[in-house]
Amino acid sequence: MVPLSYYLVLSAILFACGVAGFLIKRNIITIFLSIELMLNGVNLTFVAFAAQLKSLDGHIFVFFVMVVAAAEAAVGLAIIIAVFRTRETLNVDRVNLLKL
Amino acid sequence: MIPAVDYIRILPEVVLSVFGILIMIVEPLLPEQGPKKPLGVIAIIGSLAGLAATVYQTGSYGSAFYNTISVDTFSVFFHFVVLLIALVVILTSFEYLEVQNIRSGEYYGLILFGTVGMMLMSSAVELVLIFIALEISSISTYILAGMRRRAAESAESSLKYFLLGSFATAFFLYGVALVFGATGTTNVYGIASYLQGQPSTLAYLAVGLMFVGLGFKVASAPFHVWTPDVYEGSPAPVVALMSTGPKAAAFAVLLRVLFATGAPGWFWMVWVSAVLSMTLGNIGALVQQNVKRLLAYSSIAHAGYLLVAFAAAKQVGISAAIFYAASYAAMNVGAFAVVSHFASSGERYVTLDDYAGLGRRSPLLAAILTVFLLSLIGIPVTGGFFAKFYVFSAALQSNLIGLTIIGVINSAIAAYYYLRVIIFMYMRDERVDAPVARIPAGLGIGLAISLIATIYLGVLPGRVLDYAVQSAQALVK
Amino acid sequence: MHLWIIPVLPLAGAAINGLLGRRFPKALVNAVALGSTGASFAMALWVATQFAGLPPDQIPHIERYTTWLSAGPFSAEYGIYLDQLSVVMMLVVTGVGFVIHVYSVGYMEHEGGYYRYFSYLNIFMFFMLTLVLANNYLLMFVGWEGVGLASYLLIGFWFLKKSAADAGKKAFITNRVGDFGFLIALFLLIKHFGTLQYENLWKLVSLHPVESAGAGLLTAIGLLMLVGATGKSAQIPLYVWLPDAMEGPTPVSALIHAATMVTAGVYMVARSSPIFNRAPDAMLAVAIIGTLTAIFAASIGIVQTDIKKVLAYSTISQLGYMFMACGVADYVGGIFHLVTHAFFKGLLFLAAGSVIHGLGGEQDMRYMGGLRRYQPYTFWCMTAATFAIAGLPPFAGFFSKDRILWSAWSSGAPVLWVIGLITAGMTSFYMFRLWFLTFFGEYRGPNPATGGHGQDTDAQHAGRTGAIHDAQDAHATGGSHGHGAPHESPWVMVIPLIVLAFLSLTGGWIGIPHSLNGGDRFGHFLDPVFQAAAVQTPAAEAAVPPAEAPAEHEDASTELVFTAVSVAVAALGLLLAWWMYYKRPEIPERMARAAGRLYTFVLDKYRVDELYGAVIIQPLIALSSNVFWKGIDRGLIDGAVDGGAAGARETSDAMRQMQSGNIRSYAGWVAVGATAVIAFMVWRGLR
Amino acid sequence: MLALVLFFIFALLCVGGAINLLVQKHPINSALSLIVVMGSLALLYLLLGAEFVAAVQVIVYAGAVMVLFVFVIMLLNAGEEERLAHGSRVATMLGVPALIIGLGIAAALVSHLTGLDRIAIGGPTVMHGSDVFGNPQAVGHLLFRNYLLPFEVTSVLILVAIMGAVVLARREE
Amino acid sequence: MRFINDNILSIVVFLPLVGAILLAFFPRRDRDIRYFALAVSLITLLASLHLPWYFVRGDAGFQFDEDAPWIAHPNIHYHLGIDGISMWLVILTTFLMPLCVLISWKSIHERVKEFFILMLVLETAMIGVFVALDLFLFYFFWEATLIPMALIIGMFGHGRKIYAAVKFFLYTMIASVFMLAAILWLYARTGSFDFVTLQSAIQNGQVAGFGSAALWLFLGFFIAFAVKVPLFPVHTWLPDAHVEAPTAGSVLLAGVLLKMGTYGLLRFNLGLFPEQARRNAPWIIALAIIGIIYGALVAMIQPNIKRLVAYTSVSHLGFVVLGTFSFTQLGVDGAVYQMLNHGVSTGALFMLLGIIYDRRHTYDITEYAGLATPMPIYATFFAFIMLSSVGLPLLNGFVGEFLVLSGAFQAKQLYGILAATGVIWSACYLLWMYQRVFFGEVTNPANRSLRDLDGREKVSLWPTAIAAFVMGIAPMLWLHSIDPAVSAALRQFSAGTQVTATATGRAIRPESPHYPLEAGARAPAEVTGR
Repeated sequence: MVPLSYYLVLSAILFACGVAGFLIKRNIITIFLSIELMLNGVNLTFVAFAAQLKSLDGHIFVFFVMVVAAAEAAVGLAIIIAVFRTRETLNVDRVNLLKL
Repeated sequence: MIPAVDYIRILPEVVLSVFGILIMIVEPLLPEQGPKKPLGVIAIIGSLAGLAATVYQTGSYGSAFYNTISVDTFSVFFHFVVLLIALVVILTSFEYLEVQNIRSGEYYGLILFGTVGMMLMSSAVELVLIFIALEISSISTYILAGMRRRAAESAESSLKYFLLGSFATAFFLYGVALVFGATGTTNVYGIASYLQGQPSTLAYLAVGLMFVGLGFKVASAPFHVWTPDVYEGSPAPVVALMSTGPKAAAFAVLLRVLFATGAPGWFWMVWVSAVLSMTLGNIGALVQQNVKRLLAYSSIAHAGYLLVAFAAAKQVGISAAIFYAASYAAMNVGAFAVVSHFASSGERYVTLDDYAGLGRRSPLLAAILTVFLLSLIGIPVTGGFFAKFYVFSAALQSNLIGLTIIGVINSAIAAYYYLRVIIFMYMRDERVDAPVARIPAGLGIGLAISLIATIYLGVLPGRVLDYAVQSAQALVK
Repeated sequence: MHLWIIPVLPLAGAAINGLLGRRFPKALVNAVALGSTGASFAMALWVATQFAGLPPDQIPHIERYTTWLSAGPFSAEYGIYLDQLSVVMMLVVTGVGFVIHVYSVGYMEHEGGYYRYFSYLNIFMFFMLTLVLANNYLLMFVGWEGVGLASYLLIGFWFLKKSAADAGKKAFITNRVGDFGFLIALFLLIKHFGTLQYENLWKLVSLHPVESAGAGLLTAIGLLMLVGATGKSAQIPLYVWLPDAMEGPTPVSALIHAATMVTAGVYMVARSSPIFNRAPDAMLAVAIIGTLTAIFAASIGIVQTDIKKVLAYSTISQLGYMFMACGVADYVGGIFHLVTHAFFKGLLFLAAGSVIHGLGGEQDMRYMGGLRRYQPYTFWCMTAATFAIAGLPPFAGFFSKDRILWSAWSSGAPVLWVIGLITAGMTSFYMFRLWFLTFFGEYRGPNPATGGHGQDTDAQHAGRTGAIHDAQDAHATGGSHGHGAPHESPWVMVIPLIVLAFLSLTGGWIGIPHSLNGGDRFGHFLDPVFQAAAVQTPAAEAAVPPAEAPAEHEDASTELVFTAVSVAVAALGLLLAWWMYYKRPEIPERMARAAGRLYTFVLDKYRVDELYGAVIIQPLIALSSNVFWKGIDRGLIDGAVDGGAAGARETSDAMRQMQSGNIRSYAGWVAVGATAVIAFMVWRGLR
Repeated sequence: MLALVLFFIFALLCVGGAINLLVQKHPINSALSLIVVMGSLALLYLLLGAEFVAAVQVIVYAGAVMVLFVFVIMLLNAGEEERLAHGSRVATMLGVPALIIGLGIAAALVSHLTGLDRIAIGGPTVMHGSDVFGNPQAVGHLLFRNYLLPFEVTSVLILVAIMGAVVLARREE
Repeated sequence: MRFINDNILSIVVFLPLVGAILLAFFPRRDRDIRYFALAVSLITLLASLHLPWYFVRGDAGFQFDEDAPWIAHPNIHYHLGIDGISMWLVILTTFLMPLCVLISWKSIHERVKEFFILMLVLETAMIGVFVALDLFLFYFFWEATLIPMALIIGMFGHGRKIYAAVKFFLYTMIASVFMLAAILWLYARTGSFDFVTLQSAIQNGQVAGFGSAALWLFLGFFIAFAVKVPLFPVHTWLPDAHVEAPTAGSVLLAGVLLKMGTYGLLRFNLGLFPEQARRNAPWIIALAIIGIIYGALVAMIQPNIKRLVAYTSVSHLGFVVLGTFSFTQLGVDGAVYQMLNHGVSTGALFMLLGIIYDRRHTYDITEYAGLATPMPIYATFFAFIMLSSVGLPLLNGFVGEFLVLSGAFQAKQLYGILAATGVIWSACYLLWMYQRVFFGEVTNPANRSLRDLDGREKVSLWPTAIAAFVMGIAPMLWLHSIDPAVSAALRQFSAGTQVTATATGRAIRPESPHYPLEAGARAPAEVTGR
């Protein structure tokens, strides 16, 4: 039997790692991965709460999150490709034409 | 089984989706090199049909699909706003697409689908649906932002918008998750019933996180940083859309999340965010040379004014916010429409220097832009004036004197940079090398609509305001 | 009696000439100008006869026409107040004014802006008449300012000449300083009596006790009025404008700066006698100012070489006499001297003008002399005037001046009398000096044969002729004067001289004192005005001797003695002048050299102008331009404003650094915001 | 007891994967470590009785989506990420606040959820077949009744996504 | 007739706007445009003359009242009305407008259409400010004057026109937002923007929390108006705006816009917050007096004629503020009258400066000398107007100054004395300037052959000259209607200063000979009292 808070803390840590990844990674794709990591953290929270509340809404939500994540992945990667085409780089720090 | 009336309650969305699909079917049938006008026409018809559907909808208020959406004056109001925005944007895009050669099919399709998302955002009362609708509108705008595929700026702005957007979405989602945990439901009114009495710490935290997500969408400080870059890089008509449509929708969501659920403890959060947005937005705009960027900063500031109305909370505050959203949409779409026309191919002419002497080269265009700018300043006989006026009077009615003072001073400072544009247009020696094409029909109609809207809201705001008041009541029923 | 016609006639003349005159031929301009003034003179005479017929209880005769302005409780109206005093003034103004108009026809014949000149002159007549006929102080103030304007315009008539323009400006502004005092006096009256109408005011003032105890409301009012008077009547300290005012055409000097306008101050004091009678301190101040001015100006007049300057200072000094008289409550004497002075000083100026005219613009006495051969009529008229001003019997000046000296003595302030006497001596000295220098000895001017000029004459001409040429519709012959021998002036100029000469001879006879077995008809005529004003309470007796005092019989013998003394003094002056400037002409130079510094100091009019310049004007300009404008306006306020704007722009620039363009940093900001929000919400939640 | 052990195993796997994602230089490694995270999450889902979700997690997420990632990484043959001087100092500094967020949330939960600590979840119930509340049948039932509209709306979302992918990724002719 | 009386104000306000809209559709034939604009302004003038014609003199209340609900909530009414004070300001506006059109006939030769459209729009806004009785409506028009004026300066000005325009705009804008805040506060507490309603509500103490906020509200309004007047420390926008503005702009700016400030002070600061007004009067009066002297001194040493005249405005408007805050019948009457005078004389002065600018394109005094020789008629007009602005009796300036000063003197002798030095200063700066510009030899060859006034210019100058004269000799034509309105405005101050306070209540009988005695009958008591 596992205390709910353990799950929540775990998901929090995952989310935090995602945020950290977004901030410190330079490769666009890796950054995108960190976002996925954040989403996973959220999902865990949903599922944990669902288990606690014995309500399936959480599961449904996770399902939709996954769908959205998939869609985002498609679009996002397309965008990354487009950027790569114009800039020939995947380093975020080089993608700063627009500033100030 | 699901009653028929439920379908009426999603009729506008359905209609728009149908037209969107229609466009995608028609596009390949058109000759490769031939004019893509028909698609635009379909899109226009689509949005008009959507308007008609919305009108039809007003007959049958109520919730549908197991309380996932609720059609009330509030949502209908935003339906109208969003649809009109879409209509004007489509009209504006007519020439633009050809000038920039952007693929019309996807463009119009995405606008229509995005609009569907926005409309759903305003009518959804189930966080799942809100989330998905949000994503629809966001993703379609991400793509639209990147549609000037030859321009590195366009791609970059698209990337920035996308990455940061999903980043913020994650926060929003986390908030939702915690709400779910705290209340056991994701239905707005369900949540409301749970949040009676002493809400748990979890609820506070959840509200905070959702505010982060939505604050990003409405570009309120400190979640505004993306705005200038994205607006600068994206195609002007798309900016017209994304600076008004998703924003209005996101504000609608924010209204629902904060007020319909009776969420706790957001006041100071909103207060600070409002002050920051107004100040940072206006200060930042003071020295901008690029008109799109300038308007981006101004839109941040306007988000701030809107949040002032939020802080005012009461009925008056909500209705003021709603009215503000409407009039802001009217004037901003108009302004960007002018910008997009003047930018011409490759968006070459977007700096203030390019606007020098516009008053001589194209008096009409300049005059129209002037009206929109004056409205953004908040000069009488324009919607912007009344909008600000209501917002601040609402704030004062709930005794937010400090916030009001900060607000009015900000609006006075803001006058400077809008005035700068006017000055360049009328008081600087003209630049001959920035030609102005004659105003095409589509753009003309689009401008006319937003111009009329702006003036109408400025002279006879009575009816719209009453409607806003009703919406506010409907929201917190 | 429709008195309003009297002032309005000249106004009409002015309007016609001013608006249409530039297209008129000279004759028509003359007709309009002279016609209007002549008519108003005639009307004045008729009114005087009518007035004589009025029963005492209908005096003063008041005509009120309509309200001029009214605010709340206060109101002022257009109205005319006719009593003996204003009748006298009216007659003097219209009469002398008319004569001088006639003279001007000749004098200005060759000048440009002919119509302009006459319309100005008429405007002056209008305002002067308003001043003397007004039935309330506000209307008087209208005239008061108006004559100031007229004199500004006329002094600056040759506006191409910088000195002339400067003089005009100086006159106007100096007068303004005086008017400031007058205004404050009016405000005090309004505040405490609520009205400026003479008849109401006198009633209210009469309720008022005499302020023998020292300063009080009336004293304040009186002193402030005195300030006004010193401005208009060129008394210390505001006399400085009058000498410069000689830049104007000579007839103007005669009319405005000798006969009429400058006496407005005297008239005002006399008119306000009810107030002054109750403010002994104020009266004392009047007397002192007058006396000091008299001797001060006379001392300057002794050394001046410009004929008009001499006359100017003598005017100041004579006005001093009038103030002295008023100061010792002998208003009749003051007015009497005003009248006679109008005659002989007007004449002096006109005569001087005719001399100048005859010499083609020469004003420096050192280049005159022996003119009695060239200008016999002028000479004889001048003679009459000189004797009159010197106070030698039986000329007009004798009676008035003598009366003033006597009342000065009997007012119980002998020092006034002493100073007055000395001044009388000086007066006769410098007047005869002028007389001898101008008409006796040899002609020292440029030799007709060579047609050459002295240095200053050149300067003089440069100014004048230049003026004449450039003034619009300039007259070709303008510059042609000054060449050729001195000549007598045309009849149109000579006749006025003769008229005035006659008046300066006989003018005094209307006021022969009882001591000389005269009837003092003038005194009797005016007394009612001041009787009414005089204070009945015993307390006041001490302060103000009744105007009758000089005429009381036991004093008659003493009075005779004093008369003799003053005549003697005058004669002394005559002799001295004869000895110095006729018998031994070289003496003055030696004396001047002996006096050295002192002489130049006096010659430079005690450097008062320079003093004012250094103490008031320069500092003021420096202050305004360096401190106020450059310092506060530009530096402080605008600096703050522009600085604020710049500051905002810099803030903006600094803030843009937030927009590094780097996605990660943006995410960073979002994260910061989120952190803040989370921290805040957790804290809220735990509370 | 067993549940607790399992939880800790997979939890550590998750965290380890996440940390690894951060520290790895090459994106491909990061991607793989993310797959590890997802896999172990799937097991945790099972532990919580969310069979359907667990399945979808493995099939859709760890499967399809991540494959897409790996594919793109290969396509663009992204190399080691290089660190630039002009990179965002702010962001690197803010890596820390990110953790603060995490700790903040954690603290909040722990402080608040003292009650929830006692609520034990998951456990042996997992193993019994069909009556588990998270089985596909139950989910499906809910999904196609109460959440019909969102489900239908996702079609629009996916349509948009497809269009986007097409319009953006297609090579300019 | 009835119909006209009920709608005359709306007609007067919106005629110019209609004209402007029509003008927008005109072909760009400058000549027609000019004539049309002239016609519109003349018609407006005629229409506005209806007001004094049918104005009921004795009645101190608002007349030609129009009140229609505009917006339900917030409860905004379209409420117009005039009293003796605002009526004349309206007339002043409509009177100056045709002259402005005439004076810019030639000097504006490009973008003529825009220019006249802006002018007409501006006219509507200005008139609106004076007739609005609903605070919202007032603010509405108030803000509406801003843009046209700024554009007129910026588009048709010269030199640092943009700096001037921006400075003008921001100064006024920033100041007026404080007024907005105050208005909103009042609305939040009373639910009404109506001036009359608010006034009575405040008087009867029905406004919750008014006591604590009163000062701030007062200041809110005051700042907005003080900048517009402009009062001493915040006057620096005026010289710049004037120097760079085109002639017509300057005329309207000095003639009307500044009056909006003083009018606001009188109507709102005194009308709504009498208590605060009295409490704050001392320092405000101090500022006014500083303005009078300071403005005059700074004007005196200006090398630029137009800047000089601009500073004289600071000085003259100081008189107005002084009179207003003396709270005495004379003072306020004078203040109102002085507004009109200043409008006429300074307006005329700016027209004259414009005329010379058209010929020589410089305002630098050193460029000019001896202009009286080539341009005698011009010089005469200039002298006349100058004298009226110096305050020569029988010309308009005197009446105003005299009333203001004596009013101030009643309030506090020191005020009167200090301010009265103004009569000296005004003589100094104007005469000095006149002498430098017009007298002496023509030194600058460029001035030798200057044209004198032509017919159009004469036509545009004569009305002002005549007005100056008539206002000087027959002020009662105006005071008859001003006086009751003022006494009504001052009724709240009846506890105030001595002589007038008792008099304000009483209906005035100007031609009654004895009542000055009544006023005076109290004199001895006071004398002993002081």
